[in-house]
This record gives sequence, structure tokens and C-alpha cells, in this order.
Amino acid sequence: MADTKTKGGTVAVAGIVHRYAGVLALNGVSLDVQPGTFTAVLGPNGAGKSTLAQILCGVLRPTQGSVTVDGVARTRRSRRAFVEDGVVLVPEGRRLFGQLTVRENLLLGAYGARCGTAEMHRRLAETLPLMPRAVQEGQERAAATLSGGEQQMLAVGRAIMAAPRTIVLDEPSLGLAPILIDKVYEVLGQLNEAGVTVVVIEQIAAHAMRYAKSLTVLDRGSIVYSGSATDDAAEEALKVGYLGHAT
Amino acid sequence: MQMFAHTRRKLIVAAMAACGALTLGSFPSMAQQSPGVTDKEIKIGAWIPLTGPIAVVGVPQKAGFEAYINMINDRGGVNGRKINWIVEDNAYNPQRTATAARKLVTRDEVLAIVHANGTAQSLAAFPYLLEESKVPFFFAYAGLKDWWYPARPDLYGLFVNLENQARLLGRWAAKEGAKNVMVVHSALMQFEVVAKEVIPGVKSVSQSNNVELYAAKFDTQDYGPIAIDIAKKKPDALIFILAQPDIVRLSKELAQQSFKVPSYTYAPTVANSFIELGGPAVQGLRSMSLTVPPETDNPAVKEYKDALAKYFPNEKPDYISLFGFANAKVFVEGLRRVKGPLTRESLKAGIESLAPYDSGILAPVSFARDKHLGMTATQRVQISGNRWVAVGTPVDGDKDW
Amino acid sequence: MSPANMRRLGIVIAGLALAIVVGPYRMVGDYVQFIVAALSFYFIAVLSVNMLAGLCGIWSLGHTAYMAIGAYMAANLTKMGVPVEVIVLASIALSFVVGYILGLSAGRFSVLYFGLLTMALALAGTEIIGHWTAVTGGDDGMKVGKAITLFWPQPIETKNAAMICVILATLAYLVGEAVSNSQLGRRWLAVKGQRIASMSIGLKPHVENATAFGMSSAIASLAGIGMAFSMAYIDPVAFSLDSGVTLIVGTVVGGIGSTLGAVVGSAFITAVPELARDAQAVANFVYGGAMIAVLLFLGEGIVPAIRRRIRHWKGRDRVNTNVPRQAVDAQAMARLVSELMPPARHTLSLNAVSVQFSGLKALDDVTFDIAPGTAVGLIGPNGAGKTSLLNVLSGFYKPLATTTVKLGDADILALPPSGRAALGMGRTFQHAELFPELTIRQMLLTVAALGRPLRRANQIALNEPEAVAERIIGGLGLAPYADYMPSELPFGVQKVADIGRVLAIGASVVSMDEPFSGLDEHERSELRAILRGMRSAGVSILIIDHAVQEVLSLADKVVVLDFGKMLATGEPDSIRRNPEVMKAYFGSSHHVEPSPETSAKESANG
Amino acid sequence: MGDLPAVIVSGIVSGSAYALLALGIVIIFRSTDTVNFAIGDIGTLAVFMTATMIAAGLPIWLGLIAAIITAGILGIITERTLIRPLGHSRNYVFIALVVTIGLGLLIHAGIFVGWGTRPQAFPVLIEGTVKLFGIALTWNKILAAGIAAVAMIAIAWFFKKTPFGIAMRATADDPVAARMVGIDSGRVAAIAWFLGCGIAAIASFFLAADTSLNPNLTLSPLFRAFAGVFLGGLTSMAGAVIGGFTIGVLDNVAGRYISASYRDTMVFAIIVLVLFIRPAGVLGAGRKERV
Repeated sequence: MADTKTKGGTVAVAGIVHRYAGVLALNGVSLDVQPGTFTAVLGPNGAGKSTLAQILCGVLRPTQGSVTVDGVARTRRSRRAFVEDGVVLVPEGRRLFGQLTVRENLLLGAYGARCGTAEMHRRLAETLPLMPRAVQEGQERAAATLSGGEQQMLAVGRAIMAAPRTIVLDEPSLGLAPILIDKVYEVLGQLNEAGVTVVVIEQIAAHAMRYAKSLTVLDRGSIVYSGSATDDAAEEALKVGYLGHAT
Repeated sequence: MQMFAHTRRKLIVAAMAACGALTLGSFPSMAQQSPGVTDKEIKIGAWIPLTGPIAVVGVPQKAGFEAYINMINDRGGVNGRKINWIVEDNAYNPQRTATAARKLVTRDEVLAIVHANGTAQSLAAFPYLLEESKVPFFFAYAGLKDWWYPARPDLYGLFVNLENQARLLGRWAAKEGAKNVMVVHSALMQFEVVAKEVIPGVKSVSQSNNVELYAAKFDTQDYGPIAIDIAKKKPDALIFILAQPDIVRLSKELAQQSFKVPSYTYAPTVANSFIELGGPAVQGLRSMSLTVPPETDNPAVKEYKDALAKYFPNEKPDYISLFGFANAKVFVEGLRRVKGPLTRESLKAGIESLAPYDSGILAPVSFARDKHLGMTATQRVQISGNRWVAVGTPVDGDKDW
Repeated sequence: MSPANMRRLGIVIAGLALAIVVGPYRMVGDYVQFIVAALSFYFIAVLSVNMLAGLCGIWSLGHTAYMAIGAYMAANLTKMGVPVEVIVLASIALSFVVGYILGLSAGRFSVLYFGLLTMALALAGTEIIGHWTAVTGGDDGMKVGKAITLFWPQPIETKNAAMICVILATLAYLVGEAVSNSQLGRRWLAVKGQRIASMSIGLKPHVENATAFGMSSAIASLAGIGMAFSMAYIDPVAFSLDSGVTLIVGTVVGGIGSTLGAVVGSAFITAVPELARDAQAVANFVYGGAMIAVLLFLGEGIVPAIRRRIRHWKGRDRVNTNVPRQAVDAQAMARLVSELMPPARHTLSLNAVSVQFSGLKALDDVTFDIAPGTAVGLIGPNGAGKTSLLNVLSGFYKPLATTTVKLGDADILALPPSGRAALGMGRTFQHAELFPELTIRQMLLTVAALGRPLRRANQIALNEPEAVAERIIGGLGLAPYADYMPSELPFGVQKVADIGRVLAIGASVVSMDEPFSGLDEHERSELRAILRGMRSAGVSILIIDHAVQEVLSLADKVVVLDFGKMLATGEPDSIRRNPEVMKAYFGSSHHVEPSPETSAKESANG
Repeated sequence: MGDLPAVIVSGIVSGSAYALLALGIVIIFRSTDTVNFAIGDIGTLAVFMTATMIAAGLPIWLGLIAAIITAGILGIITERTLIRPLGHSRNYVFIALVVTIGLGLLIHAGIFVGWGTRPQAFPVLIEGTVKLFGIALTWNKILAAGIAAVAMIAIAWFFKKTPFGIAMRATADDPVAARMVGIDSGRVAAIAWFLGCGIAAIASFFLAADTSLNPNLTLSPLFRAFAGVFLGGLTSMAGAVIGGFTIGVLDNVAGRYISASYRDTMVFAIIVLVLFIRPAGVLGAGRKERV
């Protein structure tokens, strides 16, 4: 396995079209995530963000278009292959294993990435310090008993256990109080500084915009802006995407 | 939708046409003397449980009867006619038996039902078979007292009725000194009726004797608690009115509780395969046999062994198949004695002319116009080692011995 | 005569003819009589299971219990000299009541659990039969006397009971056909397909399920009567789990939701054991094998699979894309609405709406009004509480006690979800949630029939369900799609049809859940026209959508939710300029410590 | 009532077969949403196959291991060929149940053709009996209960401690999330069917040694196992085990003190009551059924 601390992965999609039961969710989306970057994908609900997140990570196979990981075509590979390539998803709604313990949830992140027992425990020791206190001290608690913010952190922790080179987060701020959202983003910032490529998919722009270096705005299945997160054009694109053209 | 209506009509027409074809098929295709009889063949039928818990009895029963029929057919049949014995699997289910009866009578058009199995099962077929269709029924492997007293026009038996067997068992137990007798029976009516007849048997020796009836669900798998219960009650003797597999299971549980008293059961249990399944737990079990032991050295039993080896090499010689063989032998003898054209009436007359007839396997059988149960005597037997051995001389269920 | 009536007449004639053939004139042999009898009573039994599975999605492994009711009633009542006709009525009544009561609980359980429950009941039932010797003859069974009938001087011989079976089967066939092609069957399909949407049009799923279960049970009891008379002997084995499984085999093989499927299925389960009499294991091989093969390869059973192939082959499952949907403009829509419903008369007022989930407030003190004939937009980021609010309005969430929701003087919260349609409240769904097994026309017919009382109360002239459905199909330009299943239609059309459903029920206060999501630009512009038309015809509309720009351009008033609280309310323009709203959507760097990058950005902007 | 302890012990011993079957049912249901009605038949078929090997000279204890492995492989084959191809349609859960009923019919027919319906004597691992609370229990039954206990502990350990076991529980908890994390759902399903059917074979093996080997070996134990499953809740492994033992005890107590002919009535009455009053099972708390 590549050394995760120094090398961020890349993942790119091109010409993605995706339909659910005939409904067009993505229409010709191309996105190239550069290694080591912190990218935010923003857009209102129904823009196709979650679909894009799942395609980036191999959870969904696109109706049309291609997915490449580190420059290698991966469109038809299984989700497991993506995990092995170091592309890890923190799904919308966290999707922790609520009946399993905190520790088991963390271990599973490493298990999914095919690592041996010794390595698993080594990673656990590395990951725990990044976690909030409740997670560190409540390793035998059922994950479902954690608070929302702790659960989100645990979900991030589970992803870190997979030693990601690219981590994709689908609405990590959903349902969290602002202070907790900051905590999550802090950890993401640390990861990014350590070289991991981070892609955050958000509806609420606030926090993502503070960390992201590049921004993609998605609206109704198409990319309406792609570029630096700090341009005026970015802000304008966001407003148009959410509120429509100012009249 | 319109189109489907059309399709549907077509289907209905097709179905009716098919029914019509079946109807034509069911008319006699050539002149016959009587249902089931042609110049070349005599069709008779039976229902036997070949699946389910009683298949243990049904399979060898069928093998024995069929071995004799095959032997006769290979020798040219009876008066040039081969016998075609059609067996339906009734799975020991009364309703399937009612269906089988219809199928045998109306589709196969058998001359008679011969050597079918099951009391309640056969009762289920009676309304159709005896009342509506008047098809004679010979030698059921079953039977209650009221089947024979008084004799019914189309019903003939060789099986010592179960109530008489029960009464004999009661008497036997009491004569061997039991004061408190427990009768364990399946909670089915046909078993219960039989179990009750143990009481007069026990009381016929001494009025002060006690009899307790103990019902257990038919085909109980786990006799553990029942065995514990029985062991606590400590009866002097146990009489099992149960199916073979149930007796094996109960005996094993009783042996496990080290509860050992003289135990008795009735004829359907007597089989070597039973000893094999029951193992040490059934040692000493007393019962009554309708036949001589299959180990007997006489020409009739030798004929049986040869036929069985030839036609059913997988069946080891055993009491049940031997009884089936003997039944076939008695039936064929009756068939041989038919005078004039073979009809249901002449066949009944042929059977009634057997008075007496010695098959070499059963006690001598004898029928008459008003005596349709051809055999009432049984031989008491007991398990000793890996076989059943005779105890005393044959006794008659109709009398106190 | 209509094709449907022609078909019914055909069935009656065929049934009578068959009854005569197998009747007392000895036209066929006993065996054929018996096979026809078995085919008939198996058909009735399979039909009862099939109907329930097909129309309601309820699988019963225990319908043999109702057969037992019929059979033992026949056996016992015949002994007392009761004629067949009375026995039939009595066992229909008893089975209906027992089935209705059990059916009431069907909605509490999943398909699997209810299937297992019916199985357990059948097992318990067999035990009861086994022990209730006085009535059932116990495990040994009992003899059934000859059937006595009012139309024949002598009792009917056992073999001629085939006639009774055929007549009962014909009746069952007619009932089965009638139910599946009537309002009743369509209602059941609606409940089966979309429980929540069915409540939004005023259906009570548990009552519909109970009625269906009761009817199905009553039909199953007819099979028991036929069986009893043609067997002349009944015992518990006939009503055991094995028999229940056999009925499931018949249902699965023939195909669910199809009367003809029941014919094929019952023919299968009658024929296999008959043909396999000489090879005892064959029947089980064929049963098991056919069951698995059909489920693996045909899924829905023989008859529906063939139908689907035919439909596909004739191209009936594909919409002709050459006929574009005729666009609907706002005026035409307003005319359509005003023909179908009166303008809204009452204000819908939501007062202090609060909802709590395990200590967390999903909605906190939300208060606003929807004045008659206005459109109110409800927006807010994900997780703001929009869906919770809709669920309170539809009756699926119970808000805290301080909450009041009133339409005029009527207390909405006191009503069950299904009771709100009667007040003229309706809703549309984000994913359209059309009834998957009804064509657009069938759906509109069903809903239009349910909307009758409301239109009558409002003195709307156009009230015949057929006429209402036609008017909506025409008015919404749905004509090219009316005879297709929802899954065969483009999503935009499905959404328009969903609006058609609200019109058909006669709602004048309509909540719309994400009407714009999943639509393309063309469809959006049409939807705008439809919404404008509805509003100008006086319908009160609550639009809940993420497509903020659409809501802002359509609504008279906008309510913004964030974290369950009302963040802002007012006219669209004021909302557009409201900094609080901006913050909710884009965040604001003023209140949280900025990260280095953001500071850079701010200074660049500043 | 002096023999109540004895009756309870005997109930626990007979309950071990129900508990094993119940555990197998729950393991398979949790991982693949399939209520496997053929589980007993698969176990029985495996024991029939090994009986042939034992008759040919295989040591009995190896026969037990062979039966477990055979049943496990039959389970995997079933999952691959009959269950997985069903996909996940709307009525998947019920359709899968009906498929296993069909499979049960097929296996029955197969055993009938291969071995006939006559019960065969089946050897026991250890002869003899032992006295406990004044009643005698055969070593066979004690051993059955012991092996059942060992198997259950091993399975508990497997699910609690091994990464793969944790992954299987995770899949039961949220199959979609498990796939997202990278867990191989196909392997999870295969192992679940292997384990489920394998432990069913243990039950079949000892039931056969107890009485005789016959095609209906697991028919009535399976219903008792289901009663146990309903008591414990369809998704709880511990619940299934406790439920199975409880049914064994209740059945014995009812058979001893109430009526030997009303035992099944009692068992079915319990199932109906539990399903009606507490569909999640008396012991089954937490998660509702996955549908």
C-alpha cells in the first residue's frame, strides 16, 4: 500500500451521464480532482451531488462516462477495488453500523481496505487521537449511542482507517451544529495537510468554502462553475446556482 | 383486454374439449366380463402408505404382496390372466385415501381393492367405495370389530381385528401378574378405540386390576418428558398402542430412564426391522404375530423367501412382507376357486369357499357367507436377541384362553 | 353489451355447461367428475390466495384455515339437514368476519411477518381441528353427508358434487374478475403500491386490507365446501401447512394478480399429483422445481409473464415518442381547475408547529398561514425541517401538544391521514409516487370516484368518475399516456399525473413536495404554468422545494426554515435580500473564525 | 412437581437442537434476508450423505465434521444458484422464503429417490447414559448439547472477535454501508449460508443418532426452532439460542405436566401470541425487521 502520508491520490470523471429509472441525475459532468487538493462540490438539493460522490467512489456505476483513479480507468471496477486504490467515501447520513461498537466501526474501515490484523491495530492507534473524547473513551459503546457530531467524526475516523489517498465526504455537515461542523473540517484540514486529497460535497456552502481551494458548483445535473474557490466568479456562481439569476 | 377475453374463451373451449376426450377414454374400450377383468388381465388396487411415518410398514407390506403376484404372473397368471395390482401411496392420510379409491375405481376400474392399509384411511374411502360403488374390499391391513360383526356385504378381512388384539394383550399382561397396567396410545381415534379394549382384557383376569390410558400425540418426536412421567407412575406393565416409530422412540427414552417392566404391543409392530431400529431398548417386548416367523423352515416360507429375493432383493425377509405374501396367496387361492365368469360376485363366492384353507404361513383361514373375517388366531411372540420368538401356542382373539 | 359483460356471460355459460356435463346425467366418468371437482375447488382456493397477493401484496400461507371453516361447516350443517345454499352463505359470513379481523392487523406487519403469522395460525388451526373432536372428528377426520339443495329433490351424490364445485368456481371466477376490474380492486392496488399516497386520497389502508382479507377468506371457504362434498370425507391433513404451501405453489406458478393465473396454477397443482401417481417422488420434484424455476426465470408467474411478453411484442409498453405531449398553459389549467373544484375558502393556519424526535427538535414553533388562493413557498437547506412539516400536515408525524393546525375552523390534527382528503386537502410527492400497478387512467378513475362526495358537497356539476378522469387527461395533455403504467412513462409525465391525482380528489389546499425536482427545463416551465393556473383558479398551494429560484418566482409568500426554526418569512423579494437567508445557504464568515484562505478571500473582496 | 429440575434439564437437552436450528435460521436471515425453510432439509440431506460414508467405514466423529462441511457447501450452492439470482425485487423477502420452501420439496424428493423413506439406524458417538437430578440422559444427548454449546460459543466468538465476523454483523446492520466500506457482500452471504446450514447439520446429526435417520428428521424440530426464533426475534442470534432452549423446556414441561397430546398446540399458540403481541420477539430489542 502506498504511503498515505506523502502521496495524495487523484480521481477524475469525464462525460458522466447518470439516470435513475429514466430520470437524469447527472448530465455530462467532468471533474478532475488534483492530488493533494481540497475540493468542494456545492449545489442545491437535487443537483446530483450525491450521485457524483457515489460515482467518484465506485459505489454507483455511471450510465455513461468514465472514471479514472490515479490515471487508470476504473469505470467498471467494484467498490472494493476503489477502496483498495485508496478512494474512500464518507457517505451521506454517515451510515455507521449503529449496533456495532465504536471500535468495531473503526476496525471495519481498515478491514474493507484489506489490511491484516496487526496493521489494523496500528492504524487504530494512529486514528484514535484524531477522534473526540467520547469516541476515544467509549470504544465499546454502540455507535448509535454517540451524538450526531461524534458519529460524524467516527464516520471520518472509519474512513481514515482505510488509509485513504482520496477521501470523499457527502454532506458531512448535515444535521450538525456549526461548532461541530468546524471540528469535522479541522480534521479534514489536517488530513489534507498530510497530503490526502479531500473532496467535500455540501449543500451548505459556509464551512466548505473556508477550507476548499477549488470549487465546483453543480446545478440540475450539470457543472455551472469549476475553478478556484476564492474568485468572485465562484460566489456569483453559487448565488445563481441557489437563488436563480437576480432579477 | 378484449384480446384476453378471446384467449380465455378459447381456453375454456379447449378445457371442455379435453374433458370430452377424457370422457371417451373412460368408456370401456372393449367388451369385458366385469370391471377390471379382460381375457389377459385382472386389475385390482390398494392404497398403502409408501411415504410418511407409516411407510416403515407400508413398503414391506407392498413388497410381500407384490412378490407373490409377480411369482404367479411369471407362472402364467390365474386362468391365463395376469394380475395387475395397482398401489396408490396414501401417505397414511384419510383424504388422500378417499381420492385414491376414486382413482382406482373410476380411472383404473379395478375389480376389487385388495390388501389396502389403514383403519381411519379405509374408513374414509368406505362411503364412496362400499356404499356408492359397491366395490369389494378384501383383506385390509387394518380393521375394527364393527367391520366384521355383523359381516358387511363387500368387506373381507384376514387381519385379526385390533380390538381383539388389544383385549388379548390386556389379558396376557394380567395373566403375567400385572395389577396396574398403563396403555400408551396415539391420540388418534383409531388408536384410542383400540386402546380402550385393553381394559376388559385386564379386568377379565381380575376385576381389581387397574388400567390407565395415556395419550400421546401421533408421531411424537421427543418422548423424553413422557418417559419421565411414566417412570414416576411406575405401572407393572406397559401396553403400546402406537405406530412402530413411536414405540422405538418411547422405548429408547424408557430404557434411558432405566424403567423396565413387561411391555406389550400389537401385531403391526412385529418386524425384524423394528428390532434393528429399537436395539437393546426393545429387548423382551411382547407382541403377537399374524404369521409364522420368517425363519420357519417350511415350503410356503421358502417360496416366500425365494420370491422376495427374486423380486425385491433389497427387502430382507420379515414379518410384514411375509404377511403381505400370505394375503396375496389367500386371495389368489380364492380367485382360483371362482366358478364361471369372473365377476365381483363370483370372486366373493370364491373367497367364501375357502373354509378352511391352510397357507402354511397364517393360521388356517376360513370364510363363510356370514363370516367375513377369515382369521382370528394370533401367535404370541417376544423379542429375544435379534429375533422374535414364539411364546406358547396360537390364541384366538374371540375367546378367553 | 360491453366486452366485460360479454366476457362475464361467457364465463357463466361455460360454467353452467361444465356443471351440467359433470352433473347427475352421467355424461362423464366418475374420475373425470372428480378431477373437475378438484380442479374447481383448487381454483377457488388458489384464486383466494392469488387475489390477496396480487391486489394487496398480502401473502397468506394459512388460507387453508378458511377452507377448513367451509369444509367443517358443510360436514356439520349437512348432518342437520341444512341445504348447500345456506351453508355457502353461512361460511361466507363466518370466514369474512374472521378474515376481516385478522386482516385489520395486516398493515402492522411486513409481508414476511404476516406470511409467517398466517402460517403459525394455520398450524394452530390444525391443532384446534385435531383436538375439537366434537365438531371436526379430530385427527381422524369426519364423514361428510350428501349435499342437500333447494333446487333438487334428492340429495346430491358425492360424485355429482363436482357440479357444486363448478358452480362455486364460476361464482368465484366472476367475483375475482369483478373485483380486479372494479373500483375495489383498484383501491387495493393503490394501497398495495403506495400506502402513503393512498392515504393522501382518503383511503384507509387497514380497512382496505381487512376487507380484502375478509373477501379472500370467504372465497377460500367456498373451496372448503366444494372439497368437503366432493371428497365425502375431510380430515385435518387437508388443511395442513403442506396444503397451504400447495396453494402458494399454485399462486406463484400461475402468476399473481390474475384470475387466469389462478386457473393455470390450480390446473398445475391438480394435474401434477394425478400425472405423477405412479412415481411418488415426481410430484415433489415437479412442485419444487416449477416453483423455483418460475420464481427465478419468470418472477411474476406464467400468465403475467406471457401477458407482459405480448404487451412488449405489440409495443404497448413503450410510449410513442412521436406524439409530443401537448403543453398546458395557465389559462387552460385555470379553466380545468375551476371545473373540478371550488376555490379554497378557508385559511390553512399553522400555529406553533413543533416536532421532537428523541429529544431533538426537528421543528420548533413554526407559525404561518396560507390564505385562500395564495401560494406559499417553504425553503431551507437540507435538514431544515421541511419534510417534517409536510409530514405533520399529512398526518404522519404527531407534533407536540402545543401545535395547532386548522383549515378554517376544522382541526386538522384531530384527523387521521386518510381523513384530510375529505376536507379538500391534497398533496403531491417528490417522486410522484403514482400507483405502480394502475395506469394513469385507472388511477384517475379510482381517485375521481373517491373525490365524489367532496365534489357533490361543493355542488360541482362534473362528478361522474369517468367524466372527471377524461377531463383531467384532456386538460393536462395526458391522453397519449393514459393507458400506460407509471414505470413506462417519463418522469415529467409522472409528476404531471401526480398533480392530476390531486385534481381528481378535488383538493383545494395542496401541499407540493419538491414539485420541480427531477424535471428538465421544458418540464419546469410547464409546471410553472400549471401552478400559476391552479393558483389563479383559487387553489391554496404550499410549495416545498429546494429549487429556491423557482419558489421565489412563483410564491406570494416565502417561509424560510433553518434547523427547525423559522428564519424568515415574507415576500420573495425581501427573502432574496435577507442576509439571514444568505447566511443559512452560504454561511457567513462574520460569526466564525475564518480560516486563512477565507481571510485572504475576504480581503481580496473587501 | 418433584421432578421439575429433571424435566427442565431434559428440556434444555432437547432444546439444543432447536437452538442450533434457530441460530442457523437467524444467521442466514441477518445476512441475506432469507428465511430459510429448507435449512433442516439441507442438514438432513448432508447427514444422509455422510451416513453412506459412515457405512463405508468413515469414523463417526469424522462423519459429523463431514456432515457439517457438506451442509455448508450445500448452503453456499443454494445461496449462489437460487437466492442471489433473485436480485432484490420488491417482494424479495417473501419470494426467497417461497424459493426455500420449493428447495425443501426438492430435497425431500431427492432423499426419497436416493434412500427411500424407511428410517435407518444411525450410530451414536458415545453409548451409555448418565444420571442427573434423578433422571437418566444419554451421552449422545449430553454430547449433542455440549457440541451445540461449543458451536454456539465458537460462533459468538467468530462474530464478536474476528474481523470477518464483525464485517458480517456490519452487513446485517447496513448492507449498503458495508458495501461502501468495501466489504465483499458475496463472501459474507456465502459464509453465512455455510455456517447456518453447517450448524443445522449438527442438529440433524444428533437427532438422527437419537432416534433414526429419516427424511422427516427435522420437520417438527424446525417448527420448534421457528417458535424459538420468533420468541427471540428474527434478527437476534442470542435471542434465537435462548428462544430455542426456552421452547425445549416449555415443550417438555407442557408434555410432562399438562398433556402429552397438546404439546404442539402449546408451541404454535406461543408462536401466534408472540407474533401478534410482540412481532420483534420477546427478547429481540432494537432493530426492526429489515424489509
